Amino acid sequence: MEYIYAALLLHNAGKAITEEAITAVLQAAGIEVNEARAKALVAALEGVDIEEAIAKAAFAAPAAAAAPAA
Amino acid sequence: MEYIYAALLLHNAGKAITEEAITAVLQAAGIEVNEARAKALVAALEGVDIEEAIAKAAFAAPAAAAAPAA
Amino acid sequence: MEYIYAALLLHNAGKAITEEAITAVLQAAGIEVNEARAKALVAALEGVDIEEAIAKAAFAAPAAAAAPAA
Amino acid sequence: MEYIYAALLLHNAGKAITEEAITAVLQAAGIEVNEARAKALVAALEGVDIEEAIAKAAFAAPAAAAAPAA
Amino acid sequence: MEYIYAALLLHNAGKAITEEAITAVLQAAGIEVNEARAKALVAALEGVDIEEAIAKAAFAAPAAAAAPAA
Amino acid sequence: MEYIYAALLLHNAGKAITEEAITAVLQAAGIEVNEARAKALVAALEGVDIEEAIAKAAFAAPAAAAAPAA
Amino acid sequence: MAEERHHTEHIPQWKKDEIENIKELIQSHKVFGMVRIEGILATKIQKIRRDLKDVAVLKVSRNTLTERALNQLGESIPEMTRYLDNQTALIFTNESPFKLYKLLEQTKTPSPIKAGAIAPEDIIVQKGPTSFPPGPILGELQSAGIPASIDAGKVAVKETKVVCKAGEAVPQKLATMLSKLEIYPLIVGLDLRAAYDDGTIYEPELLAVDESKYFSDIIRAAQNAFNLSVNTAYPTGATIGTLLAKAYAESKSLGVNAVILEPGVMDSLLAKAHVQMTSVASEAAEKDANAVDDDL
Repeated sequence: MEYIYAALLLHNAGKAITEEAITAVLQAAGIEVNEARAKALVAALEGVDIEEAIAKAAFAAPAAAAAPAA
Repeated sequence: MEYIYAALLLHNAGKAITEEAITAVLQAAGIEVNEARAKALVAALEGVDIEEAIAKAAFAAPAAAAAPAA
Repeated sequence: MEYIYAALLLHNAGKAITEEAITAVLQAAGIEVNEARAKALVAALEGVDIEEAIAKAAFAAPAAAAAPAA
Repeated sequence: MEYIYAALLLHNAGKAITEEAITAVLQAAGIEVNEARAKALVAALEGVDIEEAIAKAAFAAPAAAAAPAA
Repeated sequence: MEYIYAALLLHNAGKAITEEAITAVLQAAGIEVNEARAKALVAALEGVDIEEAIAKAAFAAPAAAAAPAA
Repeated sequence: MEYIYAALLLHNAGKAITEEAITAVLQAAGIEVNEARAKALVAALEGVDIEEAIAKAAFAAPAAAAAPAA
Repeated sequence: MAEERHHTEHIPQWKKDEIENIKELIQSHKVFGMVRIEGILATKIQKIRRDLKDVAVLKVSRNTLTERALNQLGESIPEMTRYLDNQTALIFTNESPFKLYKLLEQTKTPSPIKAGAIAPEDIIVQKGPTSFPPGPILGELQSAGIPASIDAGKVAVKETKVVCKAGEAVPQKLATMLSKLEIYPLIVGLDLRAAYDDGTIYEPELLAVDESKYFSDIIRAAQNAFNLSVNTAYPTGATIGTLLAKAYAESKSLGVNAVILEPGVMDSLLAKAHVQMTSVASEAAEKDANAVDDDL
């Protein structure tokens, strides 16, 4: 999930999610970057509505808690 | 949420969540770091089982309590 | 609600909820303390499992109504 | 959560939520105050309509319970 | 409805719900007691599990709390 | 809940909800009265439209009925 | 070296130019790929070429020339010759190999399957009406194994059925009928067999990025962040509202459950008492209607 966290970090800060930016963030965290994964992430996110996913997460959180009780 | 994402990134990579590490990650993302926020995050996470805090749905307590009635 | 907030503040910090403690907290917030309310609060909480009382939905009725639809 | 309770207490009392006020309330409860956390809270509350946030609390519970039924 | 509240009061206090007890409570409130009604209520409640009836209602209360937020 | 029952009993009977009236009703039910709570009750009800609060509960009633069916 | 020079002297100038052109295209782009174009109509290739013109260059060349060009380049470029197929085109881009793959996937369109071709997946005919009026087609469908009948004056498929299993050859009759029903079981377009990017060769298994998985990963990551922030009471712009609501809800719950006689919870307490009373009253009324007031 580090790659996803890096992408969300950039998204949150209003930065473009590029291979270079992802690489820089992960390296700063002391993580060895796999180039192919970074490339794949950037390509995949082009077709993903991050805001929509985040909005879904906000709704889903409470549901997740209710579920085990059910 | 950038600070939280930075913390999760570090946690995921098995790195210690220190003020320095958080600062490094955020700066690599081109984010200007607010020292108090970084410090506060480290303080808030002290002694916290992050895996548990992640898994526990936030603020669904009432819902969870109501659910058994279902 | 300020008396209840004060009680939960103390509870969260692992402090005993006494009339004196409640009074101190409220006064620090610049609130004039009504002795009867403070006393009543402490009396009401006597023997109450606060964690449980917090978790138990007090106002999730619609949830109960929605649940049967599940 | 004690920082949050302190903020709500101050809000309820019609007081400004400042670092000093939060510190005073927490200290009155015998809590050692982390300056960074107080600062971070004040920063996070900037521009937030507390009344509105509280009003959502009532809604949140039922929504959470209703979700799994969907 | 006063009769029922009187019965609930007695139940809460762990007292038997008798015609005399109901009468005493209502009279203390300055209410003129209808003997037949008190008798009928006591008889009717003999077959009612008050705890259960209360528990059923417990989940409904929250709706009232949620409503003002609407 | 006995204090609330007593208050509603008085309200229903069209009587004023005073500390003395509450005390009288509770004592008639054999309940030992906590003076502070009686005072707090009266204070808390100041400015509260009991009819309105009850009317909101009426909405909740169907929920109560639905719950056991789940 | 001498031998090679000797060898190249035998090939005509246009071939030399073509080889140079390929080498130049490879060197002037970050990424190049091998694309299978077998069985794709020239018109379709032309259309794809036009559609991609802003992001990629498609070049159809002879395999022998491509092979020669690749072998003359350094790094691990010659290894790309492994992906030459019967009919292979080269594609050049400055986008990432993943983006290239996605672009090429998007050029794919459903096409009819020919008789004798192997079904890549189960071919299913869905139950429902067709556009055909009753006629000989009914019998043709039936003999092709498609359960057809007349319904409301039209030929209709009676039930959903797998008419050809994955891996089996499609019989002639069935292929004809599938075409008539406008069922196109094949997805045809440029197949990226491999992409070369900065010393690394990417194969389709790696390039096929599941966007829905990323979407759900993002939801999970956002959820984790949200939970962590709220559960540790570390306020952020996105969670401060929730934290306030949580604190308020907890306070209200405590107030109601512990019957704290505070103004903020009186409405709930009164409502709760009233509902309890109503509940007890209705049970009492079931036993004896005279036990409660008329208005209950």
